[in-house]
Amino acid sequence: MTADPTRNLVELRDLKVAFDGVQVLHGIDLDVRRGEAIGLVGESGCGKSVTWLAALGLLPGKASITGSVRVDGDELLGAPRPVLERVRGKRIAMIFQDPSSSLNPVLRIGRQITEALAIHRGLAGDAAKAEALRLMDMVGIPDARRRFDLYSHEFSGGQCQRLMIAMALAGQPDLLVADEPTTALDATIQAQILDLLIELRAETGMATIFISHDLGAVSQVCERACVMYAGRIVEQGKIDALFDNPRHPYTRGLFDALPRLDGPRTRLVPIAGTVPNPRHLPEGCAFAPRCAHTGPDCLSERPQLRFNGVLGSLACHHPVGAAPVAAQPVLEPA
Amino acid sequence: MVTLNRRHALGLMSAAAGTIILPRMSFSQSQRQSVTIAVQKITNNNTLDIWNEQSNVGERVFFPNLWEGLIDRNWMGDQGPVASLATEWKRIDDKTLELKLRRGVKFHNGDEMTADDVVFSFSKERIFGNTEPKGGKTVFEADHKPTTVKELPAAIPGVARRLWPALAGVEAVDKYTVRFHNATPDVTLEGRLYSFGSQITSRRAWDEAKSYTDWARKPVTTGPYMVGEYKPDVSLTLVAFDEYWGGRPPLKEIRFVEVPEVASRVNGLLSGQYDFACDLPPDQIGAVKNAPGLEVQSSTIWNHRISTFNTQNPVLANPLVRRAMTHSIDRQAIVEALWAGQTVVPAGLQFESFKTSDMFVDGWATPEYNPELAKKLLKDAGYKGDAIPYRLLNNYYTNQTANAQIMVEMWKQVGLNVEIQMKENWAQIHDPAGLKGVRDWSASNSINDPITPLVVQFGPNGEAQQKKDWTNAEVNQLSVVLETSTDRALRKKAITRMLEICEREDPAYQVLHQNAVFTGMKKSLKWKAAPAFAMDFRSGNWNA
Amino acid sequence: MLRFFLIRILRALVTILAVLTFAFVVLRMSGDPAQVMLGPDVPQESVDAFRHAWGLDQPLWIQYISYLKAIFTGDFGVSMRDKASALQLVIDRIPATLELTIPALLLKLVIGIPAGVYAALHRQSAVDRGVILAAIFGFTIPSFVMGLLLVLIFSIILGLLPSGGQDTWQHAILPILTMSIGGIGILARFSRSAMIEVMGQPYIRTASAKGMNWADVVWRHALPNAAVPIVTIVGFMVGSLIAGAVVVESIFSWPGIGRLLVVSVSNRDLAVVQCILLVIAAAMVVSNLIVDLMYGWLDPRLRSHSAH
Amino acid sequence: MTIADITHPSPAEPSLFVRGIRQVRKVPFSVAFGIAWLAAMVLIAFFADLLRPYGITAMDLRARLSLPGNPPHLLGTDELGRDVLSRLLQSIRVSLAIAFGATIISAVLGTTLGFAAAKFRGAVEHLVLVLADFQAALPFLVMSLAVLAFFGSSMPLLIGLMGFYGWERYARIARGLAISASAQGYAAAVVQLGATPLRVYLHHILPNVASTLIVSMTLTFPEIILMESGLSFLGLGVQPPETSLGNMVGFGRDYLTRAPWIMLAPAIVIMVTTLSISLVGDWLRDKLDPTLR
Amino acid sequence: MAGPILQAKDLVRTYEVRQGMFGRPSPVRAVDGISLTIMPGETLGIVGESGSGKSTLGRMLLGIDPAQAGEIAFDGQAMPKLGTPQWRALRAKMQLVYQDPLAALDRRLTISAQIAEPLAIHGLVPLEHRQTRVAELMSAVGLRPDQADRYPHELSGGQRQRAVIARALASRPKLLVCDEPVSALDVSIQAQVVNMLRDLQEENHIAMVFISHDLKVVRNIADRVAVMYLGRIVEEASSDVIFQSPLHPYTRALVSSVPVPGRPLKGRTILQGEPPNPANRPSGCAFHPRCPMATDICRTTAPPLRAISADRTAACHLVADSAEPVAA
Repeated sequence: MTADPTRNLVELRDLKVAFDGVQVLHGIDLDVRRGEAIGLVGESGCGKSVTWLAALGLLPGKASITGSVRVDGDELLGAPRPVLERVRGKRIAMIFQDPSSSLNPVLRIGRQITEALAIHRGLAGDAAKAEALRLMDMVGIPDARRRFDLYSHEFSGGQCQRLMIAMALAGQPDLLVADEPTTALDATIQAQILDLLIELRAETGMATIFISHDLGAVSQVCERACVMYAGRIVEQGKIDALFDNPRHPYTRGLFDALPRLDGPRTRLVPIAGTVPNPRHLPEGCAFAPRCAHTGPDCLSERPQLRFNGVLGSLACHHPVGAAPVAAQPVLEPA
Repeated sequence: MVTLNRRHALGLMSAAAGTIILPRMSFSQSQRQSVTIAVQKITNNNTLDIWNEQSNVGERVFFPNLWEGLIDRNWMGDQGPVASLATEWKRIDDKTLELKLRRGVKFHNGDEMTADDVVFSFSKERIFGNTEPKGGKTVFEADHKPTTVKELPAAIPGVARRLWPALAGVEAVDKYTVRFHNATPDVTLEGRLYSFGSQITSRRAWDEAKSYTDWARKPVTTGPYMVGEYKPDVSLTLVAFDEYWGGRPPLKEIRFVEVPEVASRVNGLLSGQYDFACDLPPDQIGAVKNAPGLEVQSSTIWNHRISTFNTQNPVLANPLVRRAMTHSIDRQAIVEALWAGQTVVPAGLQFESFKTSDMFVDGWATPEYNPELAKKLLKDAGYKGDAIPYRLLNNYYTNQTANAQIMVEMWKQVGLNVEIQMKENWAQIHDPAGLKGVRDWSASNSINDPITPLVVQFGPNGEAQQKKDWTNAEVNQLSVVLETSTDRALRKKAITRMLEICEREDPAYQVLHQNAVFTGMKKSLKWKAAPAFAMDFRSGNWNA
Repeated sequence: MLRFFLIRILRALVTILAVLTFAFVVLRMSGDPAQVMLGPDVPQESVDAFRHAWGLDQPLWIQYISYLKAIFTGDFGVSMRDKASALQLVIDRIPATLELTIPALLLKLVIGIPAGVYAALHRQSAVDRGVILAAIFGFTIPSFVMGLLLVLIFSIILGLLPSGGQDTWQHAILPILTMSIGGIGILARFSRSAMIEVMGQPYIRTASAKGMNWADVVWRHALPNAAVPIVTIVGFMVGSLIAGAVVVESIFSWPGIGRLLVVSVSNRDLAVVQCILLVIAAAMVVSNLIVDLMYGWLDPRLRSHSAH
Repeated sequence: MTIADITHPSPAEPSLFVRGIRQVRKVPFSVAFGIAWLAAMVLIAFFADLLRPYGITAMDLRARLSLPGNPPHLLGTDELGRDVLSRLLQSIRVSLAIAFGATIISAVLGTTLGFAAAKFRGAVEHLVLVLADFQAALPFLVMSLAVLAFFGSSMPLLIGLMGFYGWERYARIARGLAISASAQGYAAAVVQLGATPLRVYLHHILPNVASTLIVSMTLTFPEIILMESGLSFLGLGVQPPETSLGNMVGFGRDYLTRAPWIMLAPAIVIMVTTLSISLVGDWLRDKLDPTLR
Repeated sequence: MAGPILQAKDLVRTYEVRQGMFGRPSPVRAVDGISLTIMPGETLGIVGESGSGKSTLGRMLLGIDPAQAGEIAFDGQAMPKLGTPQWRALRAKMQLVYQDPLAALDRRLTISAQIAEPLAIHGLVPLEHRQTRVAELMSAVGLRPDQADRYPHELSGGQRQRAVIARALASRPKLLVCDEPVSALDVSIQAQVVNMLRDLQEENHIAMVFISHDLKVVRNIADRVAVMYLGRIVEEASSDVIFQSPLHPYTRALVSSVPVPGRPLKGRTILQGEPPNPANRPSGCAFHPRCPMATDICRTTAPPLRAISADRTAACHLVADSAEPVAA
C-alpha cells in the first residue's frame, strides 16, 4: 500500500451516534496521524469507547451512526461488511477493557491468535504457530510454547490482556485502539501493560489510541489527549500543555479530584454533581451545571470546539488557567 | 371302503384335480383376494387360545375362521347349533351325549382329526388342570393325565369349569365317536358344545409345541384359515388352509391390524388402507357412509348392556330406590341418540334365541320410562339425595361414558344424585373398599337357553353374587331348577319368576339396550356381518 | 474431574434405584393385577391361582426384595400376559420406536437449531418473527391434534400417505412429522435465545474486531459457545426419545415402546411396565451423563472445576 | 460498555398517567393481544358460572352435534347435545385451575427445595439433586401414565401430580441464584447486616429470583395445559362429567370429521392461550431483565 | 484513651483448591498469620495486589469469614461464632462497605427501605422514627430526600455507594471495613465519596479499615497503612511515612508503579511478573522471585515482620534495623 506518510491515518468527521433515538455522541472530529499516540479521557458514559466502536462498526444494530470515518481516505461508514472486515484487525486493531471475557472461552489461545494471522497475513500451519509464539513472546507471555494450547480461563487477567495485544498485533495494524486496557488490572500489572504498549509502539511504529479515565496512565502513553464530556470533545492538546495548564474547567476538575502520592495530605477537590443524562442534556454547555466558572452564556449557548494553534483546541466560554503559553500550574480548590 | 360319502369323494376328486392342474391353481390362488381389517384390539391376552382369550375381540379373530367345534354356532343365522366337526349327535341319557365325528377333517398340520383330539381338547392337561367336576368325579383318569409338562395359564381351569362345571370326562368310543359324560343331569350339554371354548385342537401339535405360549401363538385347528404370522398387539395374519374340509377358503389372507384409535381406523378406511374397520362407534357411521365406495354393516349382537346395583349401599338396599332408578331411564331416547336407532331395547334380559327352545317370556319388557313413578318411589323410599357412586370405565363398552353421562342426567331429573367415579380397570370397579352403587356390565347369551346370562351372571355362582353386589334366596333356588331340571314347563316358570324378581321386585340390574356392532367396509367386497363379533370369511359369506 | 464423574455415576445409579423403587411401589400399591389381567368374568379360583403363580399373595417387601435380587441377576421378570421375558418384549419394541424418534430427533436438530440461530442473527426481521411464531405454534398444538390433522390432510384429503401402521417407509412420515414439529419449535426458541446471549458476549466483539468475516464469527466463535446450552436440551430430547412416542404411536398404530407401555399399563403387566420405566430412566440417565461429558468437551472451563 | 447513565431525575418528570400510556404504547401488538386474551381467560375462569348459558351436563339428546352459529348454541353442541360454549367456559376454568394450581405447587416445592439445597449444601443438596435427577429420568407423561393408570385419575391427584411437573427446574434456578446471591452481593450484604437466614431468603433472595421464577412459570403453565390434554387423550386426564380443555379435545377427536367444532374450539383455546402465555412470558423476561432494556 | 476497638492475633485462613483435573485438594493460605490492632476512630489502610488476601482479611476482621486459627477481639470481647444470634447482634457494631454497590444492594427494594433495614433487623429505632433516621442518614451521605423511593439501578454509581455507606452507618457502628469502596467510581465521584467517608468518620468517631489497591486513595484517607503480599503483612507504617520512604522492596515497587499525571514512566522500577498464585507459595520470602534485590537468604528463609522503628514494621531481610530505606 502506498500511503502518503503526511496524510492522516484516520479521520473522524462529525461522528454522531444515537441509541434508540438518544444521542450519545454529538459530532466527534479527530485526526490520527501515523505512529501517533492519542489519549481519550473522560468519565464513564462520555462516549470515548463508543467513538471507536462506532468507527469500526462494532456497535449493535440499534445504534444509528452518522458522519464520516476515513482510513487512509477510504470511507468506512456505510461501507459493506467485507470492507470493514479488511480494516478491522488489519488497519485498526482494538483491545478491550475486560480481557478475560473478551477472549473466547471455548477456543484455545493459540488458535485465537493464529486465526488472526490467517485472516490478515495468510499464515497457516507451522508458520502461523511460529509467528503466534513469537507474538506471545513479544507481549511477554512466559513459556509461550507450553501455554499455546491453553484456554483463556487458565491465564490471569494481565496475561489475557497481553494475549489480546498479541492478537491485535497479528494483523500488523497501523492503529491500535486500546479501550481502557488496564482498568481491570492491578496497579503493578497496569504498569507492565502500559510499558508494553509504549514499547510496542516504539518497535512497530503503529499509532495508538489510548482510552482511559486514568489521567496518569494517559500521560505516560500518549503525546496528545482529548478530554471528552457528554459525547463531545471539550479540550484537546499536547499532553504536557494539557496537563500543565488545563484550560477547560472540566479538565481542571479531573486533575484536582485526583488524590496525590506526594505532597501534603489535603482534602480532595471533587467535581460537584454527576454527569448529565444523555436524554436530558442541558441546553448550553453540558458541563455548566457542575462548573464553578459559568457565565450566563454557558447556560444558553453551547461553546464550540475552537482550534487554538499549537495548544490544541478548547470548547469553553470561560476557560480557567493562564490563557497563553503560560506554564504556571494553579492549584486552588475549585 | 364302499360307503364313501359324497363330500369325501368330492374332496378326493378335487385333491386329484389339484395335482393335475397345479399351475393353474396356484395362478388362481394368487388371484385370491386378501383383506386387511382394522380392529381396536386383536386379543387381550396375546394368545390365540380360545380358553385364554374369552373376549369379544377373541370371538372376532377366532370364529368361524380359525377355531371350530364339534357343533358350531350358526354365525350367519339364528346363532343356533349346526353340525360341524360332528355330523350327528344324540343323547344317551340326561348326563351323556354321544357324537359322531366328521371324517376326513384335516388339522392345519395335516393330521386327521380323530376322537383322540376331541378327548384331548377337554382334558385336564388342556383345560381343567386340577379341578374336579361338580357333583361327581373325573372319569377316564388315564385319558386325562397330562403327558406333557406344559404349564397351563392359571386362569384356564376356572374358565373351563365355569362352562363345563360338571363334565366328568370325554370318552373316545371309537376313532370317530365320542361320548361326553356329565356328573349331573344337564339339558344344555349341546349348547355348551358350541359355546366359546369348546373348540377342538390337535393333540400332536400341542405335544410338539415347546411351550404353552408357542402353541397359543399358533394353535393348530381345523378352521378354514390358519395362523400365518402373529405379532401380539400389532397384527395377526390368517392364511387360507386349502385342505379345509369345507372347501378352499375364498381369501388368500386375512390380516387383522391393531389400530386402537377410532379416528385412525376410520381414517385408514377412508384413505383406502383398510378393507374393514371394526369397533366403530355409531357416531362414525355417517362419516363412513358418506364416503364413496364405503358402507357400514350394523348388526345387533347377543349381548345386552345392563347396569347392576350394589345392595350393600345403604341407599340402594331399599328396592324402591333401585326401582326408581330403572324407571328414570328413557332407554329408547338413548338408543336413538347414541345408537342412531341401530339397536333395540330388548324384552328384559331375554334373547330371541330363547324362542327356539320356547323359553321366551312373551309380554315381558324393561321397566317403563316413567319419571313421575320414579319420583313417587323415591318419595316412598324416603330418599334424601344421598350420593350414589357410579364406578365407570372409560368406554370399555361402546358409548359407555356417553351413556353413563346421559343416565346420570336422567337420574338427576327425578332427583337421584348419582356420582360418576372414573376407574381404570375392573379391579378398581370391584374394589371392595369404599361404597359401591351402580356399575356397568353386559350380559351375553352364549347358548340358546336362559341359563345364559341370568343364572350364569346373577345366580348363586354368578359374579353379581360372588362380588356381593346383590343376592336373593328365591333366585338362588330357581337357579338350581334352571340348571338341573329337564322339565321345560318348570324351567319356563322359573325363568319368568326370576325375571320378575331381578327386574322388578328386587332389581339386581336394569337392561339398557341390546348391543350392536358396526363395521365399516368397502362396498365392493360383498360381505355380510354376522349378528356377533365374529366375522365369517368362509366361502358362503364371500361374494355371495 | 474423575471425582466429579464418580459422583455423577453414583448419582445416576441412585436415580435408577429410585426409579425402580418408584415403579415397584406405585405399581404394587394400587391394587391387584390379577383382576385386570383376567378380566371381570373370571371365577375367583382362577384369580387366586393367578395371584399365587405370580407371587402376588406374598407380602410387599418380600416381593420387593426378590424383585431387586432378580434385577441384579439381569432378570427383569416375565410378562404376565405373554409369559415372555419382559426385557425381551421391551427390546423387541425399541427399534420400532427408534425408527420414528431418531429421524424425528434429526429433523428437530436439522431444522430447529438452524432456524433458531438464523432468527437470532436476524433479530426483529420477518424471518425472526416467523420462526418465533411458528415455533410457538408448533409447540402449543397437542401432538394428537397435530397427528389427526396431518392424517386428515395427507391421508384423507390428499391421499398421499398412509394413515397408520408400520409397513413401509411412507408409513413413518406422518408420525415422524407429528413428533418433530413441537420439538422443532422448542429447539428453535432455545437456540435462538442461546445464540442471542452468546452474540452479546465481549469475545464476539473481539472476533469481529479481529477482522474476521461474519460467517466465521458465527460459525467458529458463536456456535461453539451456544452449543453448551443447546446440548442440554438436546440431551434431554435424546433421553426422552423412547418415551416421546406414547401419544403418537397410539394415533398411528405404531408398534413401538410407547404403545407397549400404554397396553401394559392398562393390563397391569407389572414386569413389562417396570422394565419400560427402567429402560427409559436408564436412557435418560445415560444421556444426561453424556451431556455432562459433552459439557467438559465443549466448555474447557468446566474441565478444571468440580462444579455440579 | 456503559453507554448511557439513566439515573438522574430529569427536570420534568412526566406524570404517572403519561408514563402509563407510554408503557402501554410500547407494548407490541402481539403482547397486548396476549395480555388481553389472558385477562379474558382469567375472567372466564372466575365467572364461568355466570357466563355459561347452560349447565355443563345439561343435555338435549335431540339436538346432538348441532352446528355452531345457531342462536341457542353459539358453538354448537357435542355428542350428547350439550352446549359446547358452556362446556368450553367450564373447561377454561378447570384447565386454568389445574395449570395454576400445579404451577404454584411446583414453583413452591421447587423453590423451597432449591433454597434448602443452597442454604444447607452437603447432604441436603445431594438429596435434592438426586430427586431432581429422578424427576428428569422419568419423562413426566410416562410417570403420570404409570401413576394415574394405576391409581385412577381424580382432580386432587391430577393437580398434585402435575404439581411435580417442572419442580426441578425451579429448584435448579432457585439453588443457583441463591448460591450466587449468597456468595457475593446483596444477600451477603444483608447477612452481614445481621439478618436471620429466614429474612435473607424470604425478604431478599425470593423477591430477586421471583422474576426468573415467574418467567419459568410462564413456561410450565402452557406445558401443564398440554400435558393434561395429553393425559386426557390417554383417558387419564380430567374425568367426565367434569370437563377440561384437554378432556374436550380428547373426547372430541373422534368427531374431527363429523363435528370438528367439539375439538377445534378447545384446541384453539389451548393454542391461543399457550401462545399468549409464551408471548407475554418472553416479553416479561425481556422487561424483567435490566440488561436487555 | 480507650483500648483498641479491634485486635486480631495470628489470623489464618486457608481454603482448599483442587488443581488440574485429577489434583488432590491442597490447602491454600489466603491469610497467613496476621496480627492487627485498630484503635477507635483510626483508619487503617490495607494495600496489595489482587490475591494478596486483603479482602479475605477484611472479612475475617468482621467475623464473616471464620478464622481457622488466631483470635479476634472486638471491643475487648472475643468474636462470637459465625451465624449465632450473638454474632448477628454484633453486626450492628461493625459494618462492611463493598466495592460494587450495585451488587450489594437489593435491586427490588428502594434505597430508603434498604437504609432502614439494619434498624429493623436490630430493632434500633422505633418504627415511627425510622423515616426520620433514614432521612438523616441520607442527608449525611449527601443523598437528596427525593431519592428515597428510588431503586438502586435508578441511581448513579456514586449515589449507590452513598446509599451503601448510609446503610452501613445506620446502626451507628464502631468499625467500618471498606473493601475497595471507590475503585469502581469515576475520578470526580471518587473524590466526593472519599471526602464524605472522611467527614463521616470524623464526626462519628468510627474506626475504619480501608482496603484498596489504589495507593493514592489509601494515602489520602488512611492514618496507617499495612502492605500485604501473599497473605502476610510485609510492611506497616503511618501513611505519611510509608509512601514517602517505602522500606520493603514490594512497597517500593507498588509506589513506583502508580502513574502520576505529567510524570513520564521512564526510570521507574516496574515490578515484573504476575502476583504469585497462593497455592504455589515460593519458599523463603514469598516476594523473592519478583524482587530485584533478592539474595540467597531470601530464597530460603522467610523474613519475620519486625519493628524497624517506632510505629513501623517490615518483613524483609534487606531492611536494616534503622529507618533508613534500603539502598536502591
